[in-house]
Amino acid sequence: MAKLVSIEEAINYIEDGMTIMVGGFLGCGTPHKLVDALVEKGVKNLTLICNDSGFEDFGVGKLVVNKQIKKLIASHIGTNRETGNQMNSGEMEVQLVPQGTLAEQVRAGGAGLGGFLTPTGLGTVVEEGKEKIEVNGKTYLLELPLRADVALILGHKVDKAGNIAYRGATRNFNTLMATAADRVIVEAENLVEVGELDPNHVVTPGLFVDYIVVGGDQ
Amino acid sequence: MAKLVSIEEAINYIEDGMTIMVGGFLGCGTPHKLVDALVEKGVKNLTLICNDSGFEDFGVGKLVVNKQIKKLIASHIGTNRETGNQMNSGEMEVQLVPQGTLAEQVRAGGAGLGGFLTPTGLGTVVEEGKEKIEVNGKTYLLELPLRADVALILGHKVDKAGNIAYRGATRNFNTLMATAADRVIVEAENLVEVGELDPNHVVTPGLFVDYIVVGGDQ
Amino acid sequence: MDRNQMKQFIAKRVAQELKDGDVVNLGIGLPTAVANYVPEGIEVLFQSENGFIGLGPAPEEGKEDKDIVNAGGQYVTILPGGAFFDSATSFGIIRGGHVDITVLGALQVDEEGNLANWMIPGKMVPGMGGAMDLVVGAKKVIIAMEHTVKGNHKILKKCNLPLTAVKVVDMIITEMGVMEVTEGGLVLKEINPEYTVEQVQEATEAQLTIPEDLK
Amino acid sequence: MDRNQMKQFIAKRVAQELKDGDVVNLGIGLPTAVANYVPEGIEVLFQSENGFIGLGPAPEEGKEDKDIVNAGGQYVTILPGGAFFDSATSFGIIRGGHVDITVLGALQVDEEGNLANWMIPGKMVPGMGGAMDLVVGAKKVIIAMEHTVKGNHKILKKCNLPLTAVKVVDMIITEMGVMEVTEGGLVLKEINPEYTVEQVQEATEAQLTIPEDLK
Repeated sequence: MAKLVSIEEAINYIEDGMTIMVGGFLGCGTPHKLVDALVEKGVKNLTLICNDSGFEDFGVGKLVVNKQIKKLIASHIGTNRETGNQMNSGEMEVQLVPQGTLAEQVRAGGAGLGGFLTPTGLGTVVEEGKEKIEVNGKTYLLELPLRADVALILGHKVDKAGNIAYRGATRNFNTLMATAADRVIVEAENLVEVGELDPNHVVTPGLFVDYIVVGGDQ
Repeated sequence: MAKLVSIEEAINYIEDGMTIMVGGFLGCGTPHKLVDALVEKGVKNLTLICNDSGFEDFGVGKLVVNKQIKKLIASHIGTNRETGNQMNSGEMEVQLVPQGTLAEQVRAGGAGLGGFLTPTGLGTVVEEGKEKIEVNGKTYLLELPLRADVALILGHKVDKAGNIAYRGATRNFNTLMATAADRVIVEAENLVEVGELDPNHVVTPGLFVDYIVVGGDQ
Repeated sequence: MDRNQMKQFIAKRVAQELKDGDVVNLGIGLPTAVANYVPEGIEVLFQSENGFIGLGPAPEEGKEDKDIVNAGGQYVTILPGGAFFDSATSFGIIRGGHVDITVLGALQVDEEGNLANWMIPGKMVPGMGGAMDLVVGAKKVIIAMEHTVKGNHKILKKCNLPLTAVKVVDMIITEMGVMEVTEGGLVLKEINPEYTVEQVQEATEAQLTIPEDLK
Repeated sequence: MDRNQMKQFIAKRVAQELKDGDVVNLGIGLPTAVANYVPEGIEVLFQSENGFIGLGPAPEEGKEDKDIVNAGGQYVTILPGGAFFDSATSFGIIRGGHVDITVLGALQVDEEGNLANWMIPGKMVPGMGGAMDLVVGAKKVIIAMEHTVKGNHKILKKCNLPLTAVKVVDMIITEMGVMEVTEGGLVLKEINPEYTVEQVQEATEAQLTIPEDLK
């Protein structure tokens, strides 16, 4: 059951060495206040699962610049030069994943699936080390689920039971990550009372959410 | 691009021997007017993919009673005695599938996945003939995607571009089947103009829909 | 106790297992009655696998909504704070371990925690519906049922009907008592004082372990 | 033609491939310009893989909305009739064959339709983003690019950079012409009259088939 806490308390659930997921796509839909608090707290050796590594001064890119990430699992790192630098120097391990596969891996992690078969990445470096399975004469890669210790997500309207309605293109990985972590922390742009959200418009049911922090406008 | 047609024209896309999907859960969310028109048209030897076989006089059960179904793929048939009769007499082949697996099979069919690994059904008759795959020391069944020639679904508010907003518990298999058939026909309880639906509240984007029929209240 | 009293007795005892904040899925029949006995001060969220969370009681007569039914097709309501979703999301919730407790009936259950509750060959084949996913996915699986059927054992050494799932049952609650499935077999944790241990064992094919702290 | 004119020329020609009702995904860079040349009377739906359909033009200055950006992170708009969705749905649309045409740039493309457009080892590794899914899932894959890069071939017998996908390209459109990938290799379907067949072949490592009806 979702609980309203301060940003400081929420961030305290993240410890050195943990695996975290952070929602957002090039910073759009990223819980920026939680990211800022995490930068301030300075925990290290994190494994970060995110669509991309943001920009050096915007989004999860700040965590990279602050050298808090030991391993990054993402689909795109081209907008943050520091990611490339740390990858090339060996400071940070980077695992690049096709975006659709990454989304599906997180979904599988939250939905109790042991994996899925995708045609994406066949015949490329993405297939290295992966099982190939033939179904009806077509070959697929077996991709495995992803989970995290903590997921940080952003909601546009969040009620006190943790139900989330998103706005615009901010859903991206937020809805998926909300299902796939042991602890889910949502940054609420707007906190509303239980009953204010139409149950037909809730996208992430509150049952997935552990902690709500009030983010306000960004 | 979605096209507004009459129920008669829509139903004409369904021919003897086709595989069809019909949304709904015990008739809730079932496109009843399309089902009635299909009963009237009387096409035979259909393979029907549906959560359940409804009731003898409500929902897809009418198609069973009218002996239009050669093969049924469903999770539950207990509410329609005629289904059991035709299954026992050998008139109709029935393939029973765990509900979560069925939902995921339809989703996989629509999402271009070659299959998925689920723990559901392990050690039961459900595993017969299926590949078992071990991932991180846990065994899963490999389940394959499902697709259909035509999907019949119900939408509460449908705009003329085919965008669909659902109401209440009617989403069930409708949202999934909308993605997994060569032709998708939506019965609109309420037809609205393009722009009337908030893009944040559309659940099935119109790109999935081929034909819209006006259903009105049921 | 007549059969109806028995069912209410069982449902009431099952309700004691609920903890504040639990996400709970109740099967059709006896398990549905558990909702009537949620202990005071405890708030739980009932999930309806056909597509929502926040399942509320049956509506007043005349206020039925055709779009809001439970997995048994009966008119119900949704409580404030509830949410609707599709079947893939619903079973993502179930299979993904987001349901804390599921309560289901059984045809047979055995000392290994195997469960048979979806068909009797040649007789009754309603289908498994969501049961196979529920028992595999829920964190805790409680079987709520009458201890025997027409004098025949239902709690066996080994199920002989087609299984719903293997080694999934955590607890069995009947009118006779509460049994836990452990590595070492079934442990009788609580007994209804109307019965003796001997009577319970006699009504049970599987060997029951009787702990010292039997309540 | 200067490089900017060249890009507009290519984008304009790509736009001729669009059919009424198509769902289209445009890559970042040159492909984005295709949206400016949709032929009159043709209505297409642009998909933005970060989470919506109905991608519209850039907003007026001062009307930017932080929640509505394209896959390149630039402010855009959503048209009436559009819809937002999450990344799993977005790539369900892409992988599931619901996108009719995707237009992407390339580092290299070869006569088998293999594509390399996501990394240069030891130099540039932006990541594949959504490209691998797009080229595998879209019904038609069009590569829109300048024919050569600094005088070097990009249309090869065999790609030597890490591949994005195998045998996925259907058509290559450059400032020199339009090539189709067939079982028998590359066919030059159209040529820009500013060039001769010999010039195009010289700028192409792969052998071009020249059909009788070359336009």
